[in-house]
Formats: sequence, structure tokens, C-alpha cells
Amino acid sequence: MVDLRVELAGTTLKNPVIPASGTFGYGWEFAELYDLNVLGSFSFKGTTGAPRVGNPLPRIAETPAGMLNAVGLQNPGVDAVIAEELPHIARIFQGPLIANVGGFSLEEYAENCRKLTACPQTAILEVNISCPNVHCGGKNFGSDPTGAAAVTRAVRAVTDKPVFMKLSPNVADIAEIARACADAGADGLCLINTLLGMRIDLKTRRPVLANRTGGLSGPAVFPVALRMVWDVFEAVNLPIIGCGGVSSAEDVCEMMLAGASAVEVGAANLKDPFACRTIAANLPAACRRLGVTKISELTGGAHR
Amino acid sequence: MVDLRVELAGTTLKNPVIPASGTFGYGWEFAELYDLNVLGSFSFKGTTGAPRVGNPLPRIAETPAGMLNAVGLQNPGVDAVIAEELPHIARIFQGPLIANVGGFSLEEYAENCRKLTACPQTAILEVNISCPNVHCGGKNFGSDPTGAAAVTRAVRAVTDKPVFMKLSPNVADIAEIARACADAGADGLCLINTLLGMRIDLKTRRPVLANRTGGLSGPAVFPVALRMVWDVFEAVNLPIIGCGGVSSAEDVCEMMLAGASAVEVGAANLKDPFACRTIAANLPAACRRLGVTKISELTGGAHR
Amino acid sequence: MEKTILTLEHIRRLNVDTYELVLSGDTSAMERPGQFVNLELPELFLRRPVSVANWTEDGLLLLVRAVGVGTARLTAAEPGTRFDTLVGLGNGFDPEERGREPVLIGGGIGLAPLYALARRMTGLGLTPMVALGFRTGADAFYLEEFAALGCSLFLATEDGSLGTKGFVTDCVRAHIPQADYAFACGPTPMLRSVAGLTQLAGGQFSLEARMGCGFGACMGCTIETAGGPKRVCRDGPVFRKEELKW
Amino acid sequence: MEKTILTLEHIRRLNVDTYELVLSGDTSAMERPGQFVNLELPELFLRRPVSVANWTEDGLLLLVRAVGVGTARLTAAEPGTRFDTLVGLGNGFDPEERGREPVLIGGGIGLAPLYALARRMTGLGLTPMVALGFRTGADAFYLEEFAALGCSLFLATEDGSLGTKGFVTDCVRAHIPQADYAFACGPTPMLRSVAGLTQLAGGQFSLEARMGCGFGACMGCTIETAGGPKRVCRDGPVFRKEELKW
Ligand SMILES: Cc1cc2nc3c(=O)[nH]c(=O)nc-3n(C[C@H](O)[C@H](O)[C@H](O)COP(=O)(O)OP(=O)(O)OC[C@H]3O[C@@H](n4cnc5c(N)ncnc54)[C@H](O)[C@@H]3O)c2cc1C
Ligand SMILES: Cc1cc2nc3c(=O)[nH]c(=O)nc-3n(C[C@H](O)[C@H](O)[C@H](O)COP(=O)(O)OP(=O)(O)OC[C@H]3O[C@@H](n4cnc5c(N)ncnc54)[C@H](O)[C@@H]3O)c2cc1C
Ligand SMILES: Cc1cc2nc3c(=O)[nH]c(=O)nc-3n(C[C@H](O)[C@H](O)[C@H](O)COP(=O)(O)O)c2cc1C
Ligand SMILES: Cc1cc2nc3c(=O)[nH]c(=O)nc-3n(C[C@H](O)[C@H](O)[C@H](O)COP(=O)(O)O)c2cc1C
Ligand code: FES
Ligand code: FES
Repeated sequence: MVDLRVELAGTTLKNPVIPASGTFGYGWEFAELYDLNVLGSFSFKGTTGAPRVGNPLPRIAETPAGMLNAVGLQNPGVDAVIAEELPHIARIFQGPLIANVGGFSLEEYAENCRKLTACPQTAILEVNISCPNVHCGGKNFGSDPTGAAAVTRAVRAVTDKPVFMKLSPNVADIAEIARACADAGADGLCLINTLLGMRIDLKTRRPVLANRTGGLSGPAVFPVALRMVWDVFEAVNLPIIGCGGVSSAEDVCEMMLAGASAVEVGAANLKDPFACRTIAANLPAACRRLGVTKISELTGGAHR
Repeated sequence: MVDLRVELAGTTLKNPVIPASGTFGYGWEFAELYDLNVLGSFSFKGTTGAPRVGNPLPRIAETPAGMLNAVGLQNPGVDAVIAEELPHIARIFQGPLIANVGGFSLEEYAENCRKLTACPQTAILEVNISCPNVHCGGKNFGSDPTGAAAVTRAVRAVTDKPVFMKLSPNVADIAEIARACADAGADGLCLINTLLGMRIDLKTRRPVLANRTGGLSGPAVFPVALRMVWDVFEAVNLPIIGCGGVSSAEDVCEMMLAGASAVEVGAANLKDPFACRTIAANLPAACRRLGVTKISELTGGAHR
Repeated sequence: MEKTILTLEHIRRLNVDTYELVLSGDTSAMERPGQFVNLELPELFLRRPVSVANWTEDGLLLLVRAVGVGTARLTAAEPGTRFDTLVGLGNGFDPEERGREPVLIGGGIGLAPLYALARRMTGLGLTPMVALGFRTGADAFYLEEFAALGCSLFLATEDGSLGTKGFVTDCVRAHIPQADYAFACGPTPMLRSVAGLTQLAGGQFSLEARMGCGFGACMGCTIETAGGPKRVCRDGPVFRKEELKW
Repeated sequence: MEKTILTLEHIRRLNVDTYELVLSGDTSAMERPGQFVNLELPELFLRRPVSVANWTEDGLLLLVRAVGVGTARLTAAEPGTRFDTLVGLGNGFDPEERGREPVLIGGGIGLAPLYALARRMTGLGLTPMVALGFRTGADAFYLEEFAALGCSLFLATEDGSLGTKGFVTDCVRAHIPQADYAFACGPTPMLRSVAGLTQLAGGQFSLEARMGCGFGACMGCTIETAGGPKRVCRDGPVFRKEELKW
């Protein structure tokens, strides 16, 4: 028997596999296919204060071994999420839930987190300071240490739940941002969000995405995500949720060896709706091949 | 007849296809396979002042739709390049040549460029301030505008040949770096170099690359490169050599629509030694499908 | 929705770039005409959505136009090729709601789901009118198949080389003035014109969108409708006329 | 070097993870035993280098051990599968330089290029001695094929289940003291031990390295040798004993 349990800032997950925000909706579509309780956790679609319809179509483009999305945080707003989605989620998933929070101002981040903290279902707040598809005066908070620290402090002040800051890869030095979040009171980090990319339609000679740019994710970004997890593991002493291109149990192990305590799976869910279940099911065999009986031992294993 | 000629800061290339530095050696291996004069230009392996053996093995790892390299600027040094490689290149390629220059100090960059300027074969100096595999006190010159401008000025002072600065994608805002280079006197820009990435070997639980990290290139990075070319085209009024993941004539067209005047092909040469010839041969048909008779008209076409 | 393996049994070229594909496999997830499948193709990250043009218990029919890398690969596949496929996606057409004189209006490859619908309707004892538009006569296909169902066929081509000269809506206006309900699928401009046909009291429109998942998870395909934001892949692809904000 | 398409004709399993593959295609670029091919595999970016174990005018033989994703796919391929391949890579062994009593020393899958060399040498009227090491008897393969060439075979296994117990170098030291020249291929530790055999006046060693291109363009495989930096793929994979900095 391989022990798949992992811990994230005091919360125990039955295994390290977590569907990534924005690729799993509120779980309904997947719950029709399989019992979500085989998952360690799940991170629901990014929640903002007001409802958002998102960006105009097309919002999706294909890339080699990956995809671009410019969904733009479409969601019904935090109040509707709490009133309608959380009760629904309670019926399909009883494990610890990750509430993914977006925002356009420090006040909005704090307010959303305050509201979601009041929901017993929320196990972890995952604060997205890295969405490349929404614009608040140019850059987003995740692109410099000052902004990242400011959001961390604002959220920290209103919640006693574990706060995981979700970092952007579109920076020169992600370790610097991670340190700023750690110093400002974050309990953990999630990385990476998507890389900024674009495609052009040869026929129309215009960007494929109506938003012009979108976020690159999928296997293509795996080596970049892995490197950033490594760098952040070296820089701060906080649990890391590794994310970016993970599509197999072996990828989960590689992410954990780089320093992740748990792993989010994004684009892979879109290609194969059973991806997370399959990955979780394959983890014991993958661990056995590595000679590991407790998966949590893998975390940071390549640094030694 | 499609007119494939393009111009780079006063130098006319017969077509926009240029093998990227480090993926074409000094041309010999390819010249055994085909006549290199079908190419617009070629950029030879990065040249440093002293000979370099490069990093320990393994230097190569595979990634989804791409690869990591940590060659570390292996080269015989600028004097040997001038004495031995340039005469050899003269026999296999008579078009305008791009001299790719590396360095570890402003003085070294300037000295290498001065020496290569004295060679009539050098049509363009491509100054690599973005190699992720060599370390000079942590960051490299390409990771901030001040360093980028300093190298540009140092090189500008010693040459009257066109100077193209080769930029790193591992930055938060590549347009800012581009502007700094433009202000410091660059004649053009080449982007992107490789994205910093890594892989871990599950069996050994150690990084695959002896250098730990390496540079990610190949189709996986194409959407990132394209976005950066777009951003830089908007930011500065200099010719751009687009590079990153280009593997087909269609990719060349897409890069040019984003703002590139010419295009470098890197990793694709390693997978298919005939890649550049095939791409160049397919360009006329690709242009005809787009209804274009002069390929240079594509440059920046998606911005209008 | 089910995830299953479909095996290509037959492939037949219908015109310069359009192919008929017969695939075998588990179709138990299919409920309605107008639903689609999402096919995985080698070396491509995203699946490709294709309408089901007909299905039986152990197989289904696709009509595919080669327009890009994925459809080119799909239509170049050899019998025996296996495709990992999500089957039974989307809401599909509701043939129960159909007005008094329904007409099926298709533009080009958009006729594919209408063929499934026509079969379903003939199964219900109805013989719907079918109006099809193409750019030119050489692009037309599947006319005999529709005719074989007993449907009255009305054709339009932009260059007049077959049927009425003009758009399919011109043809409906001119030749089927009695039609009061449309089941439509085709390019967006065509759908807009159909929605503008004043003779119609209602209709069901099958839309297209670039998709991330095809089953409702990513919000990649959301459009704004009278009833709020809806996902083309899951809440659609078929929308009622009054839902569409055109 | 040539870029060509090879077609898999036969595949045969030799032991738990080792396979014999017979491929047909243009082999005109092959010059010497010890050269290798570089095969493109679906969905994998880098080609996979594999030694040529034998070749004729219109085909070649590979011996492949499934150790990872690429070799697993290659050894699971069905006859008729076509592979885009670079043929005739590397320098290969020089059988002209061979001392007085040459021995071919192989470790595991490293015996592959030695089989091509043994065939070449028997073609020259020589019957070289061959020493092969395996982890255990169950891992052994191709013994009959070497024997059929008339070679004297010396075997070693780490657990003693076949031949001498110990490493192949132990076996050479104990049973072939007269050997004064080695042609060796196998894991690096084995090659190091072979290089340390004092009885040897010289030898040619075939090395492995992770490769970007396989034909000398990327400097991905460079090692330092007595003669300066050399590319395993192009200046090697075969190096003379005195070149190696061990
Ligand atoms: C619900 C639905 C049903 C469809 N039914 C059919 C059908 O029955 N027969 C048929 O031939 N085609 C149908 N299409 C269109 C078909 O999906 C596209 O032609 C196909 O995805 C193009 O892929 P490609 O790789 O050939 O083109 P590329 O342009 O290379 O594709 C690039 C990307 O854009 C997407 N894309 C491009 N065009 C479209 C489009 N029109 N709609 C959605 N995504 C697109 C692709 O899926 C891919 O992700 C349908 C589309 C949808 C949404
Ligand atoms: C000159 C040469 C000749 C070879 N001849 C043979 C042969 O005849 N039979 C045989 O079974 N194997 C041979 N190998 C080893 C074979 O190339 C590797 O086993 C194979 O590349 C592993 O690929 P994979 O996808 O199965 O493993 P993975 O570990 O998934 O491969 C990941 C990456 O590492 C590279 N890699 C992994 N192991 C090796 C290795 N040992 N050598 C070089 N690259 C490696 C792969 O090519 C790939 O790029 C040879 C290698 C070289 C360099
Ligand atoms: C369609 C889509 C929507 C996403 N929406 C969100 C979001 O709302 N909030 C968020 O923090 N990340 C969002 N992401 C980013 C993912 O959670 C994840 O960080 C990223 O996709 C990298 O993982 P992957 O390569 O496994 O997809 C989204 C990604 C995709 C593909
Ligand atoms: C093996 C290898 C070696 C490289 N060496 C150099 C170099 O010496 N100088 C340089 O400027 N870029 C070097 N590069 C970067 C390429 O020139 C190019 O910028 C990058 O690979 C992106 O293009 P691609 O995706 O087409 O490979 C190297 C890339 C590879 C793969
Ligand atoms: S395509 Fe993912 S929700 Fe519609
Ligand atoms: S693998 Fe490219 S030079 Fe050897």
C-alpha cells in the first residue's frame, strides 16, 4: 500500500491530485462522469466580486502540445458562487475545497476572501494574482513583488484560512515574488498560472483570440513550471502546489521531486475529462516503481 | 513568382529563412546535405573571446513539443572562428552571414564585435545577451534594460555593421528591454532566445541536465515567441528577426504577420536537417495561398 | 457523454474537400440529432468537434470538410484507424418543438446535423422540407441522401449553378413562404439571415465556436444569450431563436 | 548521412525487454559497423539513436531494449510502420586497426553494434573472440547469432547464472588473457573497466550520450578527449582508448 496523503499548510489531502482552477468549472460536468471524492481537492473557477461574462470569442486557440485561453475570469460573482455553487459542490465533493479568488483591487481581493472564509467548505484560499487575461491598468498584481505582497497582506488580514498565492510565470524572477508573498504572510504558493502567448490566423491575418493574447498551458509549459517550482522551493519555506502541463502520474512525481507538495492539473482535464481520476489511479504504481511507500517523501527529493 | 526578398537594416536576404545560432554549427554538416545558398542567411554558433568547452553532459533533454539545451556556448573562441571557421564558411555560403556573439563582460562583447567587424563576411552582428546557460554573477545582461543598453552601447561604439541584439524571453516586459536597446543604438532585434526550463530524471531523482536548467526551444515556445515579437513590434521601430519554435513555412508567415522581417529556425534543424531548405522551398506556395506576391508585405500585417 | 474509441470503417469523398466517414463504436451516449462528437487526433492538443450526421446502435456517420490541419488528417485517415472520442456532446435539436411547417436550412457542411434530424423526423412520420445553400454547384453534396428520405429539397447557390441563385434564405423566402419554423446550421452570417426571416415564428439554430473542452468545463465557448451567458458546447450548440442576441 | 523512410518488416522479442527489428529501406549511407541511425517517433520531439546491428543493401537490423517512452513505442510498433530515419550516423568501428588478438566486449544491449562488427570481421576472414556480460542469464540474447558466425563466445553474468560470475572484464581477464585489443560497447562503468584492462594495448570504445541532433550540429553531446572537445554523435560514437580521458 502506498500512502498517497499529502499536507498543505495543515490540510490533509487524500492524494496530491487537484484539478486546476478554470479547467474543472464547479465540478458538475465531471461529477457526471466519476466520483470526485477520488481527488485530493479541487480548485473551482476563479471568483470575482461582480459577475463577469469574460472576454469575447474566440477565447481558445491551439498550440503545439498546448493551448491558449483568454476566458477572462467568467464567473457568476462571489455571492452567487456561495449561494448556488457551493451547496451544489457539497453534494458532489466532500473533501477539502480550494476557493480560487480573483480580483481587480486590494479591496476586492479582501472582500472576496472574507466572504469565502465564512464558508466552512473552503479549506484553502488560492489567490490568483496572475491571470493574464484581465487587465487592471496594464500589469497585474503578480508581476512585481510589491503588488504580490500587497494582495497577500490584504487577504491575510481578513482570513484565518490557509492562503496560497497563485503566481505568474511572466516574470524575470519568480523566487523574488515568492519571497515577497512569504514575507507578507502567505501560507503557501501555487505555481504556475499561464504563460502569455498568442496565435495569428493566417487567413484573416488577425490574432486568433479576440483578446489578442491568451494564457499558454498544457504539456508545452511543463519544463518551465518545473523549473519555477524548483526555484521557489529553494527560495521559501512554504508548501507549493505545482501546476503547469501535468498530464500523468509520472509528471506528478517529477513536480513533487522539484518541490511541490501537491499538484494541480489543468489543460489535461479539457482533453481527457477522466485525466485527474486516471492520474490519481496511476499514482500508487508510479510510486512503487520509484520505490516510494509514502508519496509525500518525494517532495523536494531532487534537491538533496 | 513570389518575391521572397527581405531587408534587415540595409542588408538584403534572398528569403527570410535563417538557421538560428547554435543549431547549425558552422554550416559544415548541413552543407554536406544541401547547398546553403538557398538560405537567406545563417547565424553561426555563439562566439566568445576565449575557447569554451561548454557545460558537462547531459546537455540535452526532451520536453513535449520541444527540447532543453544547456550546451553553454561551446566554441573555439573568436580568433579560431575567424581564422578557421570563416574561411570554411566562405566556401559553402556566399550570402550575408550573421555573426552571433556572446560574452561575459562589456569589454569582451566589444572586443569580439570589433574583431568580427573586421571580417568582410560579417553582414550582421547578432549580440546574444540572453543565453540562459552561462552565468556571470547570476543574471545575464539581457534580463534588465540597463544591462541590455550597456552591451548595446559597448558594441555600437566599435562597429559600423548592423547590430542586432538577441533578447531573452525570461523577463516580465520584453518591450522595455527592446526600447532600451533601441535607444542605445541597436539597428535591429532578434527574439527570442530560450525559455529557462528543467526536467528531473525519475530514476536518479536528479535533474536530467548536469547544468540543472536549460533553455527550452522548439514548437512548444512558438506562441510565446510570437507574442513577444508582436509586443516588440509595437514598442520599437526596428527590424525584428523572429525566432522560437518555427518549423514550417506557415510559421514563418505567422511570425512575419506578428512583426518579424526575417525568421530564425532553431530546434527544427536538429530534428530534420533539411528543415530550413524545406521551409524556404515551401514559402512561395504559402505566400500564394495568402495572396501575397512580395513576402515582405507580411511584416506586421496583423497589426493593421 | 461517453469517452470511447471509434474505429473508422469507411471513408468516401463527396466533393473536393468533403468526406463521409462511417465509424463504429459505442454510441449509447447519443440522444438527439444535433449532438456532436469531439475527436482526438495524433499530435494535436485539442480535440476536434464534429456533428453526428446519423447514428445507429454501434456506429455513427460524420460529414467532414477539410479546412485545416485536423480535418485534413481526419479525412486522410485509413479504415481501421481508431479515434479516442467523446460522444454525445451538446443538447441537440428538439424535434418536438417545430411549428406547423418546419424547414431544415443548411449552409455547406452545416447540413451534417440536419441529416440526422431529417432522419429522426422521417422516423416520426414527418417529411420535412430541406433548403440547402452552397457556394457553387460543385460544392453540393448529400442531395441524394436527403432526397432518399422523401424530403422536398430546395437548393441555392451563390453563383446560380444549381438551384436558386443567391443565398439559401433567398430561396426559402421565394419558394417556401409557408415555412414558419427553422432548424438551421451553417456559417454565422447565414444563421443571422435565417434569424432575420420574418416568416419564421421560431427556430433552432446550431452554432459553432472554438472549443477548449467541448463538455462545459472551461468556459471557452461562452456566448451571451437572452438567458445569460451560455456555453455553446454544453448549453448548445442548438439555441432557440429567441435566445440568440442577434 | 541520409534521411530516409524505413519500414518495419519483422519484430521479434528476444527477452523480457529486448527486441530484434528488421527494417527495410535505403541503407546506402551505411559505411561501417558501429554507425547508428536516428529514428523519429510519433509525438516525440527528439529522434532516438540506435546502433545498426547489421545491414544489407536494402534493409537493416536493430536490437532495441525498451527502457523509456521512445523505445517502448518503437518496440511496440507493428510491421508496416514507417519511420523517418537518419541513416549512417557517426564514425563507426575501424576493423583495420585491431591489434593481434582482438576481442569484442559487449555489455547488455551494447552488443548490438558488435554484432555488425563481428559480421564484418568474419567477412574479412577473421573470427573474433566475443565476450558478453549480462546482469543475469535471463537477460542474455543473441548468443546463437554470434555463435553462428563462428566466434568463440565468453559469457559473464553478475549473478553467475550464465558463464563466469562477475563482470565481463573479469571474464576477459580470466579466460582471454591473450586478447590485446578491444572493441567495446556497453554501459559507461563497463567501458571504464575495459579501458582499465592492463592486457590491452589498444581499443575502440563506442559511447552513448543524450543527443539533440545526432549529426554534429548542436554540440549537445560533446565530451573532452585527449584531442580536444569531440562530439559523440559525429566524431564518435567510437573513440580510441588513448583519446578517452578516463
Ligand atoms: C458543434 C460543432 C459541430 C461541428 N460539426 C462539423 C461537421 O459536422 N463537419 C465539419 O466538417 N466541421 C464541423 N465543425 C467544424 C470543425 O470543428 C472545424 O472545421 C475543425 O475544428 C477545424 O479543425 P482544423 O484542425 O481542420 O482547422 P484549424 O484551423 O487548423 O484548427 C485550429 C483550431 O481552431 C478550431 N477551429 C477551427 N475552425 C473551427 C470551427 N469552424 N468550429 C470550431 N472550431 C474550429 C479547431 O478545432 C482547432 O482547435 C463543427 C464545429 C462545432 C463547434
Ligand atoms: C550512439 C547510440 C547508439 C545506441 N544504440 C542502441 C541500441 O542499439 N539499442 C538500444 O536499445 N539502445 C541504444 N541506444 C540507447 C537508446 O538511444 C536509448 O535507450 C533511447 O534513446 C531511450 O529513449 P526512450 O525514449 O526509451 O527513453 P527516455 O528515458 O524516455 O528518453 C528521454 C530522452 O533521453 C534520451 N536517452 C535516454 N537514454 C539514453 C541513452 N542511453 N543514450 C542516449 N540517449 C538516451 C532519449 O533519446 C530521449 O531524448 C543507443 C544510444 C546511442 C547514443
Ligand atoms: C481554460 C482555462 C481557464 C483558467 N482559468 C483560471 C482561473 O479562473 N483562475 C486561475 O487561477 N487559473 C486559471 N487557469 C490557469 C490554470 O489553473 C493553470 O494554472 C494553468 O492552466 C497551468 O496548468 P495546465 O498547464 O495544467 O493547464 C485557467 C486555465 C485554463 C486552461
Ligand atoms: C542546442 C542549441 C544551442 C543554442 N546555442 C545558441 C547560441 O550559441 N547563441 C544564441 O544566441 N542562441 C543559441 N540558441 C538559441 C537559438 O538560437 C534560438 O534562439 C532558440 O533555440 C529558439 O528557437 P527554436 O525554438 O527555433 O529553437 C541555441 C539553441 C539550441 C537548441
Ligand atoms: S468548450 Fe469548454 S466550456 Fe465549451
Ligand atoms: S547530438 Fe548534436 S552535436 Fe551531437
